[in-house]
Amino acid sequence: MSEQNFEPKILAFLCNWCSYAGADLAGTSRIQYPPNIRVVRVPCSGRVNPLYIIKALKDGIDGVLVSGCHPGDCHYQSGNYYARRKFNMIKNLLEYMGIEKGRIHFSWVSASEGGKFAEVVKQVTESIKELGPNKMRLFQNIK
Amino acid sequence: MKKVTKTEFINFLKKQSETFDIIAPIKGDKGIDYDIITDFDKIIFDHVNTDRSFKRFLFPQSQTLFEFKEGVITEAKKQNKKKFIVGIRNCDINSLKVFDYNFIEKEPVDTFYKELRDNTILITAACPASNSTCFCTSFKIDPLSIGHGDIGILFDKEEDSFYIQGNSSAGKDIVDGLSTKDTSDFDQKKEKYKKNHEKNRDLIKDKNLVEIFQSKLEDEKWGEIFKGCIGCGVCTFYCPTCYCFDIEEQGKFWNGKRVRNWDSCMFPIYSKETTGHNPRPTQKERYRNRVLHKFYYQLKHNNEYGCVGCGRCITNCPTNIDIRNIIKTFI
Amino acid sequence: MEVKIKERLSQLFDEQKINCAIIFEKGTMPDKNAPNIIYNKEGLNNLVWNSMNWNNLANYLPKLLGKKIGIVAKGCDSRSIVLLMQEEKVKREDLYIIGINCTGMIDMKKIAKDFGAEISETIFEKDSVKVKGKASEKEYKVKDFLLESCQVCKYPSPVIYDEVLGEQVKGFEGDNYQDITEFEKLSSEERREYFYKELSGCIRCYACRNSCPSCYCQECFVDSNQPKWLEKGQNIDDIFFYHIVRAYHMVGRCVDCGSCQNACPMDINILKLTKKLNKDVRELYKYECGLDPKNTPALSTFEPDDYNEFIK
Amino acid sequence: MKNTYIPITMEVEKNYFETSDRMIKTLRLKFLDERFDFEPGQFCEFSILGKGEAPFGIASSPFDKAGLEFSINRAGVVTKAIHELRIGEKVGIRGPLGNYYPVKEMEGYNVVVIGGGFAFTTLRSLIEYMLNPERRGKYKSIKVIYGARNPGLLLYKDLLENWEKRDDIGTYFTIDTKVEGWNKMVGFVPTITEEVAPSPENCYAIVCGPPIMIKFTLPVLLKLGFPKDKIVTSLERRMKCGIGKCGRCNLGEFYVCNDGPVFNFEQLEKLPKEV
Repeated sequence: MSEQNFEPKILAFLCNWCSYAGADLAGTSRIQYPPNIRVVRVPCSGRVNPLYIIKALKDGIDGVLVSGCHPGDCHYQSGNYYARRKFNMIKNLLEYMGIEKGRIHFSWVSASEGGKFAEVVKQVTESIKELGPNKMRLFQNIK
Repeated sequence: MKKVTKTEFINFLKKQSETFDIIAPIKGDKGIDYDIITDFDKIIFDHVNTDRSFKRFLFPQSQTLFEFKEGVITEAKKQNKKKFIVGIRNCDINSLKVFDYNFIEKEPVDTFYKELRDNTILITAACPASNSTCFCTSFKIDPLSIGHGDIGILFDKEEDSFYIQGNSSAGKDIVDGLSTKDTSDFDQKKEKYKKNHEKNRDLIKDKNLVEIFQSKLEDEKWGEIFKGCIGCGVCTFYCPTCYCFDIEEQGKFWNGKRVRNWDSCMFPIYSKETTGHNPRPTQKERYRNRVLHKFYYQLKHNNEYGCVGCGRCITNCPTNIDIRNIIKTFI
Repeated sequence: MEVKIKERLSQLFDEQKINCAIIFEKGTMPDKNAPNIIYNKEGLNNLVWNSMNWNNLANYLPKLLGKKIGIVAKGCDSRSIVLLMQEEKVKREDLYIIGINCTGMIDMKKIAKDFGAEISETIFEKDSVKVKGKASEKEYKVKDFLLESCQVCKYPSPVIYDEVLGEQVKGFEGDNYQDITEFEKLSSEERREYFYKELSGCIRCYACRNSCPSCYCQECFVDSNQPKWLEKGQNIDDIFFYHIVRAYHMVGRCVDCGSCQNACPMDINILKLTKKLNKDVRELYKYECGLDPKNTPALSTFEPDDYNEFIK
Repeated sequence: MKNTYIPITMEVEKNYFETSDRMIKTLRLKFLDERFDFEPGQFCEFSILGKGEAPFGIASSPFDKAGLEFSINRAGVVTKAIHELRIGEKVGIRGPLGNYYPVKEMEGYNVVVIGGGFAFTTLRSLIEYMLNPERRGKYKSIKVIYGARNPGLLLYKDLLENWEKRDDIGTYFTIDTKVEGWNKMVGFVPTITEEVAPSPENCYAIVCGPPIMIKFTLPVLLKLGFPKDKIVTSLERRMKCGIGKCGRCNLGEFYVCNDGPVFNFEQLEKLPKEV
């Protein structure tokens, strides 16, 4: 596959209460966004174990997006606050170890923000397209 | 037997590198270890022993057993470049008795090991000195012997020369082409190096370990000797005679391969069954199993010790568990 | 110091305040001491205290749950005890902590390299060690050959103890994560290259995991097969996966004792990972683990105004 | 030379739930190109590509030459995949592995077979083998004591009924607690063994079941006067290679996969307590 028409596979963990509904809204409002994402619905962004993200990257996904409710809006009061700390750490660690910056993304999208969801997906897809295929899977070949 | 200068020997190795991958000890960041040689002047001959044993070249840490695609099984691709391992100490070469028994003599034959074994020329080198952790003489191993492996060598640093002797027919063929100097001083040289080896390292002293351990299977000392063992796999991964492996599937769904990887009896998961039941639930049982496997089970069935006295587990253990003390405890 | 520790522990055994003790014994090699768990006074005979006691003794506490334990604790051990108390793996009332003001542990691998020959004997004096080989002899200042983690140790004195032995030691006052800051300045490729080189030496013996007091899970994620997170071989992906997740599990739980790195037989610089996370936790969440049992670990709490910039 | 780790391919011919709790499925596999003979008590490595391998005792009679039967409890990754197999799908089998019940030594002896729960699989193979017209004459009386927690958990119910009707085999089927509609014995296997009290004279006892059952049955048999070398059992271990190479299944000096799985209690006594 040439660099130009590289279509990344992106795994999206969407919180059931906000982002998933947001994605739904984007769909029902017929807002166009890139078809590169594969959605996994989770009860809360706090449910996303950073292990999932690394496992996905290791198994060859090109990018990961985790999206949850805005701070303060969590259905379970504080799940997304905890999640924020976890994601910050794993993101820092991965970048530190030399995995490119644009591989993992996080966003807050509420149930009413269909437009924002489409915008986020667009941005994420573009940034991953720029990076090209996931190199973590190809670690063996960098030398 | 033949005697050649170092330059001649290096040239000899260079010639062999046309048909073989030459594996020899070189100095790395960490210490002296085997590696595939590209720069022949860097090979070290006068060290005592390498950090790791050469077992990983005959029994790789990961080995593909077969591959499958859409449910169709195909044999794994093999790299069949022959190997030529130089500078194996007598302790390590004796570990092959354990491997050969387990993988070749005992039915069915393990083809992966056999193939690598058949395609490897082993050069044993007499050991110029001993470390404080060495105890190979306990197992009737002569550190200065050049009679094991395909070819045996003795490196004399003073004269920068090698005494070289073919043992197997393949080894003899290889050695045949070399020119030689007078080798009559070999015994004298050997005697000289003998002085570097400390005596009284014999821990076993002709005792019958099978009988001893048979009566001490449930001895209460087992509860003490493993001390601060943290259950890592260092001793087993460094051990030249440990051959346990784990088989697992790699890949996704119907496409992938079945691979065997080194495993360690020190890990809790080693014998844990699906039901959650573990026959060796604590480090005590696991450690006992390791010790008995080396000094009782193998001795009984194969009449060979499962330990060669290289001392690697002692040097590398993060909590300083000393297998010598354990033998002493029970003898 | 040794005499005092022995005296105190034997008293405690007599008074039946403890029924086991975690101590260091004189090792069988000149460059090693052996951590051990003893159950009676006789076990104290081999007790030793010098600058080779790098193992983190708190590692054994979760396995001894329910017993009355006497433990000899350096600064880092005591921090691990605090951490284990926070995570309810050990109860304060079960412990009798003999704190030691630690003057730092010595890196015997480094000394061995410098010494060149095989070490046959080590003799410890107040702040130096005399290393004897077969033919030579050399004296080293402990200060100059400290372990990486001890060089920048901020808390050499125990933070929690029933009694403390030795003179008060001043902790390191500079920035203990200076090397990480430097490392971060490298480009992404350089860093990846570095870790690739370091980690490709990993033989997956899991000594780093098992020597860490914070790693006490019943079943580690590497051992789990339902779900199966990673494969067991020598594939560099899996090695990376293991080290990333191991380090990640240490977020806000690592006390910088360095026992992972010291236990590593392949000399992999594992502290480069955990220290980075410790640095981030300190910078972002103003938290250092293992100082006060009343604190909540960094990932078990939050502030509404935590760093949010990275989220769209 | 042949790569011993490659399984032969077999086809699933039949599969059905064996017990009422739907945890145990019996699979019948058909030999395709390659085939092998086996003895009662041997096991196979059942392999699902992409999931892994696991060892199971062969439950069908050695005289049933067309295929193999296994009864498999759903527990881990491989067994889950096995339960999901459909008829016609291909699976890998490596076998036959291990030793077998001492069928030759038992000739001319009485045999009492004591089984519990789903450990009855290889016992079924053994009983069918002994009941085969070719073999039946070689053994004296055969008694079967078989128990489960409730009637639904008994394996091979049709077969059990058949055996009851025969007069060359004594059957004692039991469940742990009384259930309506059950007109056979009630009680734990050790108790029933004591009641049945098979004579130790010239007799082999084959015991196979959960560890707890073996633990309590053994003293009963010893009390009845069975010599230890005539009490035979089949063991289980975590296994990987199944051919005595990978090391993990050792029980003391024996590899359960190669030297076992069938042992007598005289052998087991001399090993470290690691069952």
